[in-house]
Amino acid sequence: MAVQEDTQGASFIQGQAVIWLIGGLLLVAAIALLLPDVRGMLGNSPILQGVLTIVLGVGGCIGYFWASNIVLDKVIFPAKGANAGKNINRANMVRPWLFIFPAFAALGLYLAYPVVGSFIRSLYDRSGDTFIGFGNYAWLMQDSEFQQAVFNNILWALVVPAGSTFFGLVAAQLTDRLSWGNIAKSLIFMPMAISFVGASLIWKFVYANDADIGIVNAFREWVFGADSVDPLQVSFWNNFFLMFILIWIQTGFAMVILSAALRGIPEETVEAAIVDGASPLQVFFKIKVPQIMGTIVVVWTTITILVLKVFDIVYTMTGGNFGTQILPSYMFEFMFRDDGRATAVAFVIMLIVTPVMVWNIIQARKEMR
Amino acid sequence: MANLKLKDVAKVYGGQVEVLKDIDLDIETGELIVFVGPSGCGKSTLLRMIAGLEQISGGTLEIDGMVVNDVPPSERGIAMVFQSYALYPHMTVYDNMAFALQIAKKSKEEIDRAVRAAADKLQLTEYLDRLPKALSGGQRQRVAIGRSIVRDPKVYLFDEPLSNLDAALRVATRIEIAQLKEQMPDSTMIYVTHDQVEAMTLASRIVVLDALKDNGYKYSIAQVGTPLELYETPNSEFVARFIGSPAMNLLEGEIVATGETTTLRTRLGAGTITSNVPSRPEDQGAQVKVGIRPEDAVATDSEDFAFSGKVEVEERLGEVTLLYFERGAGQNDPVIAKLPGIHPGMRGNTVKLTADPAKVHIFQDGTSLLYR
Amino acid sequence: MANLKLKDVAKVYGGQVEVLKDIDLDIETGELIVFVGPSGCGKSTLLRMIAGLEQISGGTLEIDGMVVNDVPPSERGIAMVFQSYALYPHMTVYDNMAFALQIAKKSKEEIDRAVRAAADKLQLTEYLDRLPKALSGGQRQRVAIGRSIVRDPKVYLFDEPLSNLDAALRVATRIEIAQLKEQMPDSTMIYVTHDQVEAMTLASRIVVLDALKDNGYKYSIAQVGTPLELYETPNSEFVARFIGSPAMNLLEGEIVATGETTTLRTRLGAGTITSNVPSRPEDQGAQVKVGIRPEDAVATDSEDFAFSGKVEVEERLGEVTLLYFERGAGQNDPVIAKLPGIHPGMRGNTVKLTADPAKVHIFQDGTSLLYR
Amino acid sequence: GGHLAFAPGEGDFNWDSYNSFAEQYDLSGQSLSITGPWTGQDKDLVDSVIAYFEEATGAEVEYSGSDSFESDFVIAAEAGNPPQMAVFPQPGLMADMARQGNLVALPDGTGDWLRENYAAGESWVSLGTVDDTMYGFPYKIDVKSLVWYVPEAFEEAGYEVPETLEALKELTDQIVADGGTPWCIGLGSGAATGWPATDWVEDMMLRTQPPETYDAWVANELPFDSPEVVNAIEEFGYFARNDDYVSGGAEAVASTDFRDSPGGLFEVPPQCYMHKQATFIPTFFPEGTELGLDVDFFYFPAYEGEDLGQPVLGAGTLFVRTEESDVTAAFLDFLQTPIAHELWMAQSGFLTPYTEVNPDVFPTDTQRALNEILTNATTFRFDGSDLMPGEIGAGAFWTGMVDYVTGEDAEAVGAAIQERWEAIQ
Amino acid sequence: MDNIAGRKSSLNWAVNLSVIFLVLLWIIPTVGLLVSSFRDRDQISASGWWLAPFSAEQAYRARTSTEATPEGDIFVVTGNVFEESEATGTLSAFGVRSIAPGEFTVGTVADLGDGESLSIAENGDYEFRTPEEPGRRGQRIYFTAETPPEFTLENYETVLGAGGMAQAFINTLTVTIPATIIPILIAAFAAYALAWMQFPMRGLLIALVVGLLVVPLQLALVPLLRLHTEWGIGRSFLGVWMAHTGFGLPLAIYLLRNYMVGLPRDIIESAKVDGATDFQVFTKIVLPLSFPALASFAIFQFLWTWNDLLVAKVFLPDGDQAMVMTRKIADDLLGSRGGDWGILASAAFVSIAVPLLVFFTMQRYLVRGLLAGSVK
Ligand SMILES: Nc1ncnc2c1ncn2[C@@H]1O[C@H](COP(=O)(O)OP(=O)(O)OP(=O)(O)O)[C@@H](O)[C@H]1O
Ligand SMILES: Nc1ncnc2c1ncn2[C@@H]1O[C@H](COP(=O)(O)OP(=O)(O)OP(=O)(O)O)[C@@H](O)[C@H]1O
Ligand SMILES: [Mg+2]
Ligand SMILES: [Mg+2]
Repeated sequence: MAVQEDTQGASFIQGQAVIWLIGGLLLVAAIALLLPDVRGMLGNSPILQGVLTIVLGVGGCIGYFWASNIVLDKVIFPAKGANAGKNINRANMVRPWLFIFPAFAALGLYLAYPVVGSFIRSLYDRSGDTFIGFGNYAWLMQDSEFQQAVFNNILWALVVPAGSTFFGLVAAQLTDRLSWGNIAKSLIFMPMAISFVGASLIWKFVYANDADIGIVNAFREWVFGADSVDPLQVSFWNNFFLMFILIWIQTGFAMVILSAALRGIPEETVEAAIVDGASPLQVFFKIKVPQIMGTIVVVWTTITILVLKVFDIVYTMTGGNFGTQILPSYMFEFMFRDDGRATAVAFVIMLIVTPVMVWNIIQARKEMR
Repeated sequence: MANLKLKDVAKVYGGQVEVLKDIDLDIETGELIVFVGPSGCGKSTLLRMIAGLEQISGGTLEIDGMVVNDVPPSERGIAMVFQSYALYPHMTVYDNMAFALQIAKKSKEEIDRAVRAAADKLQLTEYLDRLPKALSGGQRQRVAIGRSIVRDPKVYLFDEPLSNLDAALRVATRIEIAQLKEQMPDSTMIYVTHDQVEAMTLASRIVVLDALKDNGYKYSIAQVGTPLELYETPNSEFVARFIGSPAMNLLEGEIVATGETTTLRTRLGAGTITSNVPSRPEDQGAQVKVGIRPEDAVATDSEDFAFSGKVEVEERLGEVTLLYFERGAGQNDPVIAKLPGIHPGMRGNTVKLTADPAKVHIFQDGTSLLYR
Repeated sequence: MANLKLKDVAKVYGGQVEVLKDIDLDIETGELIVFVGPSGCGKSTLLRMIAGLEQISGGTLEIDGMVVNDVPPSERGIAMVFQSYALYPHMTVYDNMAFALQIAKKSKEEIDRAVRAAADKLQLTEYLDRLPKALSGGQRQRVAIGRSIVRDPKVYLFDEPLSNLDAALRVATRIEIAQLKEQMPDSTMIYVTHDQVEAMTLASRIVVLDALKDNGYKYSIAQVGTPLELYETPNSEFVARFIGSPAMNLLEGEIVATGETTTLRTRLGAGTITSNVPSRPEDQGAQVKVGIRPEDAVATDSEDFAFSGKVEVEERLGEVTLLYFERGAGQNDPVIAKLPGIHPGMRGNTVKLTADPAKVHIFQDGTSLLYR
Repeated sequence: GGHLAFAPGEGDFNWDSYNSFAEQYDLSGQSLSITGPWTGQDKDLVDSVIAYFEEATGAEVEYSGSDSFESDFVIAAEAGNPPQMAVFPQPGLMADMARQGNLVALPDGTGDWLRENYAAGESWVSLGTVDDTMYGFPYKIDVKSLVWYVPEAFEEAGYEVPETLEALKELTDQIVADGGTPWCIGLGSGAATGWPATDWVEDMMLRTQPPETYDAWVANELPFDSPEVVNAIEEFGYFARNDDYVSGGAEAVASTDFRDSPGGLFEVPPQCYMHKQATFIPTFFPEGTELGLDVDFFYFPAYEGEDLGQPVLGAGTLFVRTEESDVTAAFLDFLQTPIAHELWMAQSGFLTPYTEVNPDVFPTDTQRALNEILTNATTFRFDGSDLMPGEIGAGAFWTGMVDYVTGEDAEAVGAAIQERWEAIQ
Repeated sequence: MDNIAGRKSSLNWAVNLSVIFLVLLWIIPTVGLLVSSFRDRDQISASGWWLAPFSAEQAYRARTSTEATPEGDIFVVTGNVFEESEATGTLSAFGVRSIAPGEFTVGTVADLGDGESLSIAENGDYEFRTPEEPGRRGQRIYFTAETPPEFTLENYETVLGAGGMAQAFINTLTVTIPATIIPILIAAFAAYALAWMQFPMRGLLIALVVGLLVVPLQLALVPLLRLHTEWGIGRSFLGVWMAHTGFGLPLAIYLLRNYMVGLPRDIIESAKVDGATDFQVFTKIVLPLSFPALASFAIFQFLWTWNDLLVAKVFLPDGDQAMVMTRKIADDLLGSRGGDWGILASAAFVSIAVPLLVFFTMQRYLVRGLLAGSVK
């Protein structure tokens, strides 16, 4: 199977990529032209404006790296003259900072700064004038809806990454050797392309409390002759029905990454296990899965983090009713009304992820050793 | 503890690429068979077919009298040691060795006993708790072997098990394998290697694979025999050059006298050289290749020599000295002589070579006169 | 085109792990120096320090009289061939070779000329458009070498360049490197290898690294010399056993007569054996090790032998036969004799060995009597 | 500016008011940005009204609508660049914004103008007033106390439009007895699920308690778990929590989308006979449904026994401004011309308490009748949940109602909401 | 591996079947939506989408026309029910009461009392006889008909035809393309530095990146918008790019660094010996070799920004000039047509078309295998 992929040369791949990119842009332009009111607008040419802004944005970014390097090497520490060697060394000491500067500037500004600001805000009351210490947190602790949201959220953080990773792994493994595997993969990946709002819509259909609209109820009626129920009101289990939506979306992500990892497993180890008498299931769970554990961690982490940030599904499907509240959507109840409490909830969310982070940092440390 | 019978075995990849054809081979219980052959000739493929990792496209494979073409690998009672070791990177040495037994649902004690016995035999006891990445190459190799031993299989398959080791380790591990074989006189082993020395020292019989004459891409068995048979009486130029390092020198020549022994004149020599290979009267005047192994070549001062040339490169290995001669315009492979001891300053000298009649081989159209 | 001077060079990893110490070495323009030593002794580290990929922790490194400790790799005028080839997988062979020149902003024509010349020299012309993964191991190796040639560097560094090749290719490539060196008599080369034969055949001088006596984890230079110097007159047990394969046999013995030549009696022998190594009167009765290379051991019928034992294992390689003797209770490494020719059926026989006085080495406390 | 929907000077419109307004202002070159909750068809309609303002003054107006207008406005305000004017559907949020200093008071005298020209003017003034300052100008009103039905379905079954709440309950039982389902109730609305129930409860409050009690409730002077409120909730529960009374059973109430809910009226055979919802709901009727012909409404009646008159519950939108400028003042002035109301009235879905407008411009009798409900109201009360603080009116109240219809006790629900309310004070 | 002897074909079957099952499970919801997007609102609520391809018996209502021809004392109204309603297909029964739409069989004459009678022929022609002249409202007729499957493009026309959709499309691209490329570019440099360059505090910075992965976006919106306003960027494309860059960076750095660390050290050192500076090593060696990882992340970031609503809402100005598709659909289309599932469905499909296109074209780069050949 490696043979197939290797037949393409790398430069060929890159050439292809460029062709695809140009082709894609042309296609997009063509689609745009087909839309009726584009032609009219070509007069003040928003496409041209769009292209211009894109070129400026991306170009500016490339320009920074390119120019700053030139300045560093040619102007500040020129590799010429008496202390060329020293200059080169100095330039090399500065360069890492040059490389990470934009990233960390952006991280600091867009993430670290709001985090600090928000934390301070969470210590103030509703109006933002009175310092109340951990009052908001204390209030949250006794709020029963908050307690439920925390419980549900922990459930989400456990079930969704596990489910997505599991299905992703199974899909990656099973489709790997199928002649139509790529098609299957594409179909399983498709939900990734659907926005959360679109996905909620799709699932509203599936779960509709009407055997004439919702396939779940139609199925129940057809098989068991049961009356239609509202899956989203089945207490406790409705959480899982909502989680399944996110699993359905994220499986594609897990599958794509894990499939690449599975291909990286040396085939001999698998063959050795077969000769050792392992069944396909044993080969999968005892040989393959442990070997891609690192990738599984990455996938798991990414999805966990996503889960803790996503509120759209609960928000649009149940609005947090029927005992399905989770922290991000709970936070929305306060957002713009009582920012003190909203930010406090946000910090509770971050707290929940902390174990995952710590685990990751430990993992990264191990790797570096 | 098993004998293998390959009958007309063939392998076709993807319905088109024929790789192996007409493989007929009987392997007796307790033998250690070595497969050698040029890279890409299908040695691994053959091994993998025996293991069941590759479907057999034609012919039958019998183990202990039972046709096993369609028996899955796990039920063939074989163990395989891969070129890349194929250790399970996430398991300790102990678990690597125990894996097959755990799969077979053996009892804890039984597993422990088998693993510790094997570890003992291979001096791995103190590494049992380590992961493979914390082992040196040689240790990994031994774990791979240990993994096969614990299962006590009927047949062992080794696919170039030593090719990733450095020279010193290779020698040591080779000897270990030889001793292992000796401790288990009833087990059948099949061993693939590129390495001359391994083949010669380990094999009870060597199987040489070569391209079929009619088609350069299909391979079959060229010769089967004990190492010394192959060394002393190769049946073809191919086998002759393949066994022995550096390869046998082949000099173009002509038969000038036939009979119990044969007298030859080479193109690059003066005078004649005699071979103990008998020939028929009708061979008189036939164009043949005269084969002399580098180590059989002796420098001579007499005017009766089979080859004479200027030493182009001289490699002094201490114990022996290799002399490389240019063969003449347009011909690439040098003639090589291996002289015992140290001979400094030979470079640029013209040396004349001849050989003992017992050690002169004759090939006509690629086939040895002995075997026609 | 450069000479290198290492003065008191040391390497400490992470402020704690001392790896190398007191490395003093002068390398002349045009030399081909080979570093050998046990695995993990710091050969690669030394090479990487010369390349500038690793900071030098102590001492100075001069290239052409200039201290380059703080000069980055790109400015040192060196080229390096990595053990793993380290070809750029996304570039064609041509681009791989042209890369350094493009970085150096050479003109298109100049680059083309240099690349084609190198490709020609290495017979790579027809592969110039391929990607590395479409090449065989030997070809990749040649590309890696070609990549260094085009830059016409002052110093070439090779880190075990052949260790990933199979035996046949290794021989061929080794000879190519030797020829390459000959074509470029002015270039300085430093070569790291594990392989005896490579070291012996390629080196103008060999540098043997060994653990310092006081500390098993710090390494330094044990001996420097031409291959034959090291083979014939090793300064220590370590070098003696390290150079030559199989390793030299060391037999425990006692000096029984001193003078221009020395007479010894071994523990496992009967009678005496003479060595051409001179000794002082005060050596009389000293406990020493008597060193005899396997290839120097000769079977004898006389009662005057240095060693006698039962043949445990017999390896017939065709050209030579290796005999392994057990040394006696509790001692692991066998005594080995390498006899020319084929000697079937020796196994189980008791054989007596002795050696030519010119080839008998004497070591006291690990050091050769010649060098004290 | 778009094209003008009605040529000036034609029809029954008060063109004079337009002309005098046009003479008064010349704002060419100025621009005005407005955001509001109206999207889609409503956006087209408001644009058509704005077009006349642009035509009259020469100013450029950009209206942008959003379904999540509230959070958009808050974000824009927090970030310091809010639109010049905005349309608030919820007085509660407007009050929050005003207290945070994001809004600018309306010109002096606006209150007096409202008292004079709007029916039940005082209640409109108090609606737009926060802490004695007037910020919101009411424009475009919805009436909520309506029950929609299919006249032919009533005819075929022989039902009469009930005049009293007692009669309505009788009719409900009658329908059940005939084997039909009387009501379609749907509370589903994504994140806002539950709000339609608040309208029910408010209507029930007005039908069981005097308006003063209603006001006290809205101001939380009467706690949410007081017997009065609990009773109103249970009055709603009388309809919604009875499996026989609602299409799909009580369970379906919480999950059926309020937009899908009226669909049951039009099925064959009908899934329900009545649907209580505000004036905007015809947008969600099946295509081609003709008001007055295929579907009609009646006033959600009051208890005969309670003697509380004909209370009407309504909602509406308030124009606010975030800067004091000529152009915003001019626009507010424009909203005080009859023409600004008539233009929208003449199209669809617009009710106004403005007494100066000419009701003849309504395209259908139905709409005229609707407007009459508004003008005839003896008691008019604004939607209570919109007046409560956001956490309650657009949060706890909603979810509390969902909890109630899915089985929780009215008292417990009331207590939970009250607790929440106390927590934010 | 594919040729293991004795592998049971039943296993193959099992694999095929389970993949089919999985795929079905995964696409059924989407298929449902797709089918629904071709149906109109009434059809959607009338029958399940899985019944769409079949003809269905359905009840309809029609109203007789109000034009009557007097015939003696009675008035006769004729017409065709199919013309008076949206029904098609073949008539099976009719009635005059909503609760019993199939009361009478076709061809019979239904006596409605009060001297009124109604008959309907198979082809839908009806004859209504009444003693009174009909008023504005005609007589209701209910009937059941076997309706053939029917699909419509109307929903798509509505969505695509909505004013400003084309502009929204271009705006979305203007947002997504730089919002995909810029963070990848910046992250790639940082990831390289964190993976392969030596400098103090490197470990700390890596930990920081992992830590920042979890910051909830919502937290950052308002403070950042305020910041943008202070800087004079306000709400603009530049602002939205910067925001997406900031929010996308932690994951980008995390994934890319993880990949780059795995590149063979020898190759990078070899380039250094060849004279390349860090910048050159990065652009000429590391970047091309990281192509699979870059492509994967590009796809994900593209999908996220394409489907993003929140960031666009906060950081782009209101109004059509900068309206992106998600916002157009969510606020403009759905707001006013919340209950119209057909429109919602087609809107969803319109918005996933481009991401799918991107995925299918980029999919082939998601596999590893570029490194083969660099090492033995
Ligand atoms: N899946 C395959 N499809 C087509 N041809 C294949 C396949 N696998 C192997 N081959 C071909 O079969 C031939 C034999 O391969 P095999 O690996 O058995 O050679 P080998 O003798 O083990 O070589 P080496 O000594 O290099 O290991 C090769 O020419 C190879 O190209
Ligand atoms: N980054 C490092 N930190 C600490 N110790 C190191 C590091 N890199 C190498 N070493 C140690 O330095 C010693 C020398 O390593 P080096 O790779 O130079 O050995 P070598 O002689 O090339 O071995 P080999 O023959 O196996 O290639 C080893 O013991 C190794 O463990
Ligand atoms: Mg092989
Ligand atoms: Mg090394």
